[in-house]
Amino acid sequence: MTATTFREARADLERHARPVRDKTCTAAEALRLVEDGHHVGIGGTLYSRTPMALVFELLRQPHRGLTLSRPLTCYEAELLLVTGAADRIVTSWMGIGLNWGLSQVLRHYVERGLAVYEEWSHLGIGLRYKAGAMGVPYLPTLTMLGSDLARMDGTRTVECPYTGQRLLAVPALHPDVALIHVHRADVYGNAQVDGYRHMDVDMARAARRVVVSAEEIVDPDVIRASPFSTMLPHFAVDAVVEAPYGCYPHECYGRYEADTEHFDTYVQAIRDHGLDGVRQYIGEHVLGHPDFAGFLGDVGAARLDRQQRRAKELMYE
Amino acid sequence: MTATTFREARADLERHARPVRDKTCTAAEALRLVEDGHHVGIGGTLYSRTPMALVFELLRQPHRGLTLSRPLTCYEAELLLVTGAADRIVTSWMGIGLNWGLSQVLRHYVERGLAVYEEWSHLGIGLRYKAGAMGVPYLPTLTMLGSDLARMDGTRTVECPYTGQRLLAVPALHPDVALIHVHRADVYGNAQVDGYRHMDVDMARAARRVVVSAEEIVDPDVIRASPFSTMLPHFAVDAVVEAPYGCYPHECYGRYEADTEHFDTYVQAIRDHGLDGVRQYIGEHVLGHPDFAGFLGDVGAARLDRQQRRAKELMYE
Amino acid sequence: MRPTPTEIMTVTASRLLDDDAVVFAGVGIPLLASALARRRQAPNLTIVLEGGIVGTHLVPGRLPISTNEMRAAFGAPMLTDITDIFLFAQRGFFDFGILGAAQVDMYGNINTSYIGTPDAPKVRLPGSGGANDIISLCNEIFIVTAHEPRRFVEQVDFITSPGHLRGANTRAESGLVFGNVSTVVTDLAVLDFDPESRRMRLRAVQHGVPVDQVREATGFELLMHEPLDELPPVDPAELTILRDLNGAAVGAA
Amino acid sequence: MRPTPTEIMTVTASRLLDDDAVVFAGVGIPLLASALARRRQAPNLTIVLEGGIVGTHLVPGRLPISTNEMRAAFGAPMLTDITDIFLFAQRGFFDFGILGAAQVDMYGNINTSYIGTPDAPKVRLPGSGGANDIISLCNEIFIVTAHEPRRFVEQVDFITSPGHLRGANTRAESGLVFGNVSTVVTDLAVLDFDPESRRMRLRAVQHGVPVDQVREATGFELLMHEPLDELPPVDPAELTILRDLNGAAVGAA
Repeated sequence: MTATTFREARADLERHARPVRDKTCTAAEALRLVEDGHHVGIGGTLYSRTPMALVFELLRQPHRGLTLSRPLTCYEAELLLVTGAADRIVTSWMGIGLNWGLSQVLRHYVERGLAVYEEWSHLGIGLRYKAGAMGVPYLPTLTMLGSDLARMDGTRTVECPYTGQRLLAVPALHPDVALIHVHRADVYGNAQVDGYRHMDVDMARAARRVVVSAEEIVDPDVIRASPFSTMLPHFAVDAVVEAPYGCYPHECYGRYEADTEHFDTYVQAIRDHGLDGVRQYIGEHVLGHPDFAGFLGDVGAARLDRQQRRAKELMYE
Repeated sequence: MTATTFREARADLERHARPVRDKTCTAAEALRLVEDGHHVGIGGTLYSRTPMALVFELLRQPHRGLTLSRPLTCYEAELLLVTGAADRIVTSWMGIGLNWGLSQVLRHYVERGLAVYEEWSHLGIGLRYKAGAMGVPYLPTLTMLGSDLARMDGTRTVECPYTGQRLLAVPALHPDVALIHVHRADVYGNAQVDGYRHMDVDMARAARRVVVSAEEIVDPDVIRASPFSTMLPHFAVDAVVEAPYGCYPHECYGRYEADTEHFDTYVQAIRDHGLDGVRQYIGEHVLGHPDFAGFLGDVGAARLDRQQRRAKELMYE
Repeated sequence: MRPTPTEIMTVTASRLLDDDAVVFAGVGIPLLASALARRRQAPNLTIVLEGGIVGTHLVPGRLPISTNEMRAAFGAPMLTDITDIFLFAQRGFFDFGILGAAQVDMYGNINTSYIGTPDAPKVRLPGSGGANDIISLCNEIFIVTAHEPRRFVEQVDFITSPGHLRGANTRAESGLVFGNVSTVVTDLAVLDFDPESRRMRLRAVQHGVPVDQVREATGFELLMHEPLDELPPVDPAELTILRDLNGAAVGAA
Repeated sequence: MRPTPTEIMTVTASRLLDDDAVVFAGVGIPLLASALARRRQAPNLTIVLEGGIVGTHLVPGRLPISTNEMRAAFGAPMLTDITDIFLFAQRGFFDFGILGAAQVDMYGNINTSYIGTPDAPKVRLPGSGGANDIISLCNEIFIVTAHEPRRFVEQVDFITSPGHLRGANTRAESGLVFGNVSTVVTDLAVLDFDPESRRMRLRAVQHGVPVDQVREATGFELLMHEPLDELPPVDPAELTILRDLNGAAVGAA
């Protein structure tokens, strides 16, 4: 299940300093934290606040044997399966979204035994991160009990010492590296989001190393003016990458809506060309550019503006 | 330890509706939810965001046998001990504050066996509320292990089924009624705070019934404009009481600082007159007025304005 | 203006939702049914979504496709995070849970993981998402799905989301002491569970649907409730609201 | 400008705090020591307070009396809640914890609950607050307290906050596998613990303090570290900063 125990994760953290120092760097520099065989937690969920600029950078690197975890997994994992970087997905659901049908990439890899999909319930995976974030080796819960998910995942049950209640023990999960996108951060890594937090807080606090990409790098005084919006403190962050539109084509709450037409094109390429459609996508949109800004340049300001406008319309004010 | 088990607390909640309906009422009406023998959770901590308007109303009622719980307990509990309403305090620390020395009221009642102080560590009590809020009968933790607190509280240890790690099992705590003060709420009970949340979220979600007092009752659209500031949803709230300056003489983050001179006077009365000093305080400030507004009228606008000014100076902008 | 099978089951599900209640809705039909209920008998129904949304108001024609996107949050008085919203469910705050099913068996167990076995899957389905949690943690659970023999099987290939497990008291014995999987809503019928055996039984047929058609669409022996009711047809007003809500965003849902 | 005993131990404690570290400070002397360290050798020290404050900047003359009031939050880049801040500690984010003690014994166990027994208390003290959690969960723990025989006892009446429990490996055996209670700072000395027995031993005396004075102020047999150091005196610059920080708010602390 989990490679790093809570004691190892704590020992690692005790040895590791993440001080109040400038941590800004490029995505390529930050991604050096990822090594072959690592468990990489990808923040956000489905097509909301996915750290796409960081994922695209990860695709440029020649990694093997990665495990990916996420609450709900979208096409970013498909890309990492097809390049051969990842061969294990720990999640509760995988597809593009309700309107785009089954993930044919997932089917290809899992049904042939080329990759493993380790399935937990949504809360199950949330409590795995939470146990990790809390610094305990497990948390008790009523969910997943009796299901085949609990059986497949090799979970154990515990009995409450006060009530005798049978509970599922969900084991802590400590990603080696967590990739998180936020609305703003200062150079030290104090990071704020304006919308859903998804499971990012627990994932990052459970992880051994944390890379944050941000729509904007702001002055520390901006952070201090609204300290209750701060999702992660500097001492939970290793690297800060400036990445405007860093979730595109996924959404960033209040900034831009997901570009579902981009998904349509991607899914059509798979329908037409199978895995080669995915390879073409990666070639064109990822490897065809030196960095994420190059991809965004291709997308074009008009389309990004449109997505931004659509987001503004959904703000309740 | 806890009278209500997590199963009873859930069964109670399943039978109990708290719909999107107008829940505004007076403090006296709201406090009808409290019955003799109840466990009353008092929100805030020490002298921060104490629901003082609700506590003062509780003091006007002829209750007996109440248990009070709080993260850190200030003089509100002294008042309820002296009237004879409460005879058990569940907390991690009790006094007025560092500058005012030991609580002589606590000493009087506990050293003579007239009341019980059930002591948990700060995190211990936090996790008791959190277990209750999460709907599980216990949570595992590394704190309190080995201490006499764990022994006195009758806690049990558990072993992690994955790692063998020994952990303390902290039992869920479900207050019968939680009293919570917030900055603003709508009539349905959607409640927002602008500052420290203390342990209020978990306390309220663990409790069977919840009374919210608010500095302001606002239009639901005000709440909807900043939904991430919402601390409690309407379905976790039974009654909403409008109570401007409802924490005075304690502080309400960003609104008014604690009036430490008021504490000085109170403590001096105890030095001079022992428990009679407390009785005089209650007579003058609580029973001498029909409601909390009467008390505030006595305090006077000039003094309230001063506390408000002091709070504004501490806002980092 | 004839209702589609999807519309029939959406309307039927919506009618189960009482006013003043809190419903934890999955995206798609469950969300549509909940939104419809708010415009009909349950104006004060609170819709909760797994993205952390409490009391979403929704914009007709711009319904969300996922429960974690901006659209899902419009007008909500409270937004929190995913894990937190399921912890509300675990505490018992949510009166109803509604969810779909790729495959359901005679004990109301749901499979959204594998067609075939985990070792040799014929089809790897997307997985549980929040379905396992909704069915394990909400107070009363409604399942909404199209009535086809391939969906209604005697035993699911894999229990993603536990209904009554192997019947009788096996659900409670597993530790799932809360939550009653009470009702299955389809385009052909409404079904409940025998109080002793917890086997699925036919409670009512949709308007004009013969019992035999339900039996034929069910891949196991269906118990019969006595008496058996026939549901009223979809009201044109219900259909108008539903299509207005749906707009162009979710297509035929 | 002679330092008071309280100022001597505050300055000594402050010197233990490294730059770039995170310190979980109790209110009073621990907070003052941390604030002083930030103005001297540790400008990038992050001060965490149990109210949920990460990185408080503090206003000289308006230091907080509690760790849960507005003053404690000034200029902090992050504010969260009480339970959450202790969960950060449990995960291992906090390099240092500093706390005071009403009574401490030869294994570094702290009593802030009872003078006398729980059944027949002579004095009911305020209780743990966050002390038990800080000592159980931070990576390295410093205790700061006045050196008096009634405070330094062979065995505390009640273990509110566990040091090395009954010595040797008993702390780890209780389940407290993390956190090293390393140092006790007083107005007379700095003490540490024998690596085997975990009994307290004298490491260094304050400037000009004879060893016998430390022995006499200690209510149990004190082990001696070899060699024994003498600490440098309080620097006037340290004192100036400390008094500026203190202002009128905390009085003599």
